Amino acid sequence: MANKKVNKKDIAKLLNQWRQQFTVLAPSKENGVAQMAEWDGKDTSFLDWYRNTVIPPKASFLPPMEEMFRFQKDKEGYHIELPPTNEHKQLIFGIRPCDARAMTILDMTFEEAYQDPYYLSRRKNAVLVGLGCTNPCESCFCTSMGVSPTESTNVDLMLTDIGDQFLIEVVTDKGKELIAKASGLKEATKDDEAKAKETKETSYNKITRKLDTEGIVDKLQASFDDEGFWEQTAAKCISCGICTLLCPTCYCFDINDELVRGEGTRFRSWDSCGFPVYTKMPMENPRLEKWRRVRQKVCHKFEFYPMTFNVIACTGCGRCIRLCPVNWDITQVLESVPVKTGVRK
Amino acid sequence: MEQKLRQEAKALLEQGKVDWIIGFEPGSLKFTTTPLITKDKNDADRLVINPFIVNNLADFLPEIKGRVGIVAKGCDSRSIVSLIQDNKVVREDVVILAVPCPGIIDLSKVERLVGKDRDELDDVTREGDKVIIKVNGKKKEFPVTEVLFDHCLACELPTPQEYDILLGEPRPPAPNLEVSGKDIENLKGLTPEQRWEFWGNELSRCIRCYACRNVCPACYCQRCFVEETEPQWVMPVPRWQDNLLFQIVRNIHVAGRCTDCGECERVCPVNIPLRSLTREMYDMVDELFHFKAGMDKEALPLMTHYEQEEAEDFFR
Amino acid sequence: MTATDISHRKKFFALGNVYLPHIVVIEKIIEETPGVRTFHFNFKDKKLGKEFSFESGQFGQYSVFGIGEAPFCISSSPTRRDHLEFTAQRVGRVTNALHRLGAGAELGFRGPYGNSFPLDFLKSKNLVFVGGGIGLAPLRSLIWNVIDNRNKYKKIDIIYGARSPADLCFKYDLDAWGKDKTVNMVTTVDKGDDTWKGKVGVVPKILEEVAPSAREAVAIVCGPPIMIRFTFPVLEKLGFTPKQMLTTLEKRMKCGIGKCGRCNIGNIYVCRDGPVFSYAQIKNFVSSEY
Amino acid sequence: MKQKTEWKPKLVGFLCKWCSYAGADLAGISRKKYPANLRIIKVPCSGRVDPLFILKALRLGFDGVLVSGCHPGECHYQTGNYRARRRIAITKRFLEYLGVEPQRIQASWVSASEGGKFTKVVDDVTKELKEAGPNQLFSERRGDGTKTKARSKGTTRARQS
Repeated sequence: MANKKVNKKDIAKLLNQWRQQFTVLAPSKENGVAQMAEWDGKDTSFLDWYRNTVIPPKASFLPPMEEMFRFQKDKEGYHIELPPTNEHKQLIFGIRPCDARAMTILDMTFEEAYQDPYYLSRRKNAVLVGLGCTNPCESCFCTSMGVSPTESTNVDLMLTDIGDQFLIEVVTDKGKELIAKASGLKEATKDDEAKAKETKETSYNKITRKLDTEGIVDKLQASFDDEGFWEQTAAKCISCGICTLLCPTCYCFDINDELVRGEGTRFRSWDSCGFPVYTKMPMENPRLEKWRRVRQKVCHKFEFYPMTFNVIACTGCGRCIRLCPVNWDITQVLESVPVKTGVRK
Repeated sequence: MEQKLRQEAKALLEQGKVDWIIGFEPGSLKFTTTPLITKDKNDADRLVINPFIVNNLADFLPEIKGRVGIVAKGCDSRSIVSLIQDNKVVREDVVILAVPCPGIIDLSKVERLVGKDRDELDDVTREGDKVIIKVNGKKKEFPVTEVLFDHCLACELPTPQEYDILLGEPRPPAPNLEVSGKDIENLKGLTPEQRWEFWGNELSRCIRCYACRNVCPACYCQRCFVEETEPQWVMPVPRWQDNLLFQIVRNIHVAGRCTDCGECERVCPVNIPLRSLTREMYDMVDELFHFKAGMDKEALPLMTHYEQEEAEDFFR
Repeated sequence: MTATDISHRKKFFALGNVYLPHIVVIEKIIEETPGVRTFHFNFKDKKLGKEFSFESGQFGQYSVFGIGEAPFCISSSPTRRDHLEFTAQRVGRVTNALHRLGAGAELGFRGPYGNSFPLDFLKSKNLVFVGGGIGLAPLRSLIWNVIDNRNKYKKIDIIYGARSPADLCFKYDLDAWGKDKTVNMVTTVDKGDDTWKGKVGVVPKILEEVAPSAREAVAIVCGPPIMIRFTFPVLEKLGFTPKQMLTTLEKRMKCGIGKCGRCNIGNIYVCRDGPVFSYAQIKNFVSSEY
Repeated sequence: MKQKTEWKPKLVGFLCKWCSYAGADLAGISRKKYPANLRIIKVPCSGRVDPLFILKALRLGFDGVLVSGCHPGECHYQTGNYRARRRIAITKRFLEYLGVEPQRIQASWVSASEGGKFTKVVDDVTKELKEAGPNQLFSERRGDGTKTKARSKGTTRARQS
């Protein structure tokens, strides 16, 4: 399908058309915290201020907390009931390429072996409309992680800024359907395509933070038992959950029950490998020391995930760097991994 | 000041007077610094003092083994004193390198002032009572009070009282409580229902990352009540009721140890105005018990001490 | 390695949702030692009970509704299916709640999860079981399995120990195996009492004394981590190769299916890729955090 | 004739075992009537009461919390009640600042011989709690982040990216 274009001032119109069928989520900034929230039908000011969200879009698929099921006890014993299914379809408008790639990375875990019904049903019903970055942050390093700030790989439709308009690339069949149902779009001209190409190149070059991940798996493997290195790396970490909870590719979760006056609920909620209680068993804790937890965080993304899925679980969105209370910088850490010859053991 | 700090730090390590130096080094983003925790005397040359040394380094003291030379602004020094009072830190094991602090620049305020994100700014410099912000090649000048952290505006102790080495000239305190206390005053103007709703709203954004707790030097418990499972006091899910319960009890638990360093509010990734809780508690403790955390090394900790007659009005 | 292929594993999900538990009923509770109880249970829905199958070494996630879930291996043998069993030590939130329950109480159960002891590999071999304390639970499932198919296996040695005579679990089994002429049963305690007539000494030491031959043998080890770590070197001394040593590991688990993230050792998830591992595998783990 | 049952506040009382708990006992023995809406939790000393207990009781839906210990100077452990006084004082004031009705946090000194005083305390507290009404602090009807716009100060650019 040929590419389309839309006037920036017609974005509200376009979103309202999609709103007939979808719950449209768009960048929103209540209380100063940017996140994907249900679009109000009017406000498109995010087109001016939006760079990326604080809360990653994974929250729409793996929410900070969700009901897994409810349970009740009566004379016959316990009864289990699934929460009312959330069949409504989500359209995420404006997802950045780094975060879209993160969704693809999360899919691997949730589809692998046992399927995760909660995540996958939301994922199946959702469409992602990407919006290319033209003003990336200082902390962004997507290009080092194999993601271009304007790439269309992991979305259904991709928008690229071409001045007063957006060029719309139709990426998937879902995207095709979206376009088919939308009016007011024009065919993109050769000139538009050229402009988009230019935007993409300019944006790409705006990413200045670089990280060399060549051979990172081997490097980390060789340094895994280098306690001194990990202790030094972890020294300033305060073991909070910001970098993990707000990471678009982190998915670890906790499961907890609550029983209130005979009505029970089992919740799933975000959890972090940075917390000491995360691995705590009654008698022992394999990751009691801070450096072990920091090592787990780094290695899970850059060593274990590649070993299992052949892809690094980091997209260079830079949230962990921007939001860290102590400016613990993953790019610096990875660059300081000692180069060791010979494989461990 | 920076040069002196580097020399002193290096000398302390060289002479074996300390095992560790904790200070600040340049961060990886514009206008940031990052804690430097080192045993290596060569690292001393990386130490900096500038208007962006945000962290309260006292937070690291209880977990570090050995003797420590620590860079401390006034507020940090109060946290250190508080830790000494609580027997979490031994006075003889710390060498306090005191920084007379003219206030730290709150980049969020700068962003709001100029309508740009911090990484879009060319430069932010302080010159006396002014701050000069360069954006798109243009210079803008503001009174520095417009960009300092609220807790800095309220600062009662710019220069540490308790120190071993003083870096630079002491600065007298000049708290501006009117400006720094505006948020709390506004809140007090609301009805109780509105206030409760306000806090419920604010805490509904909490993701339970516990950065506020972990960055707090007063929160040094090995195991926090939120992590207890027998009984489970608070559900470990980010739901506003449980978030609020956590935050209320955390505030009560650090009453008398909170020095109003403002770190909890600064680090909150979802902008919960936590200082409007901590500062009110700080003032309340002062009003009821005439106690200010970390001001007097000899004072007994607030909750281990009492007067015969105090705060009795509501007892039946 | 890539993620473990689980396509051959039986999927026994409630409503097709891997996280939903089935309801099971506690039929009987046996006090093994102070603080350790074995729970006999069956599916509330008898039909489901018939459909359910598992293998020795697999585990389940058990819910005390309103309190939470905890993983325990199924400690009964698949060859004895009038009921299922698991054994729990009272150590945390869920196990405290479990110990407050009586017969007739309902639990949630999901599983079976994890891999199992490789019966094909064990066939026609001499088997050396080395257990300590409550670590006998997963071994016990296999031991009964093997005894019920006695002609498929050769010699059986069982070396089991606990801190004191009072801490010995499954005394009824120990008795039965002691009487079984086809089994060499050795029981030991770290510290005996007036009535104790068995061996005294920690398990690795007694293992060295008993000195089972490594020829065509496999050792299956389970106990507290400290015992496991000291047992492997003894076995190596006796001539066992890392491939001839099996164990089952324990970690904190929430999901049981390799998603929630906490039970990993390197890129291995104990819940999904284990819990049964050979020492050869463990030695190859990128992490020494086992 | 049908009568609408009057709403009775649920009150939890943390009573020191050396004094107030015995006082409550005495009130019971001497058949003094006090409202049956009080759930008593015996504590070794009023100083044992962590403000967390108070908050947890409110979270669970109790309409009020009463902490009762020995008169100043009479603590079995010398200073427990003084420490309790500091804690409860800041808890009460702090919660008031947050918008909690002040009636919900109550404290008293009741000795083992003051059965009558105990009855009166419970009566008075109950009356005050009736004024305050049912505790809906943690119910979804209030403070639901999705329904109302907050007046937060973090308005414009902070943390947008």
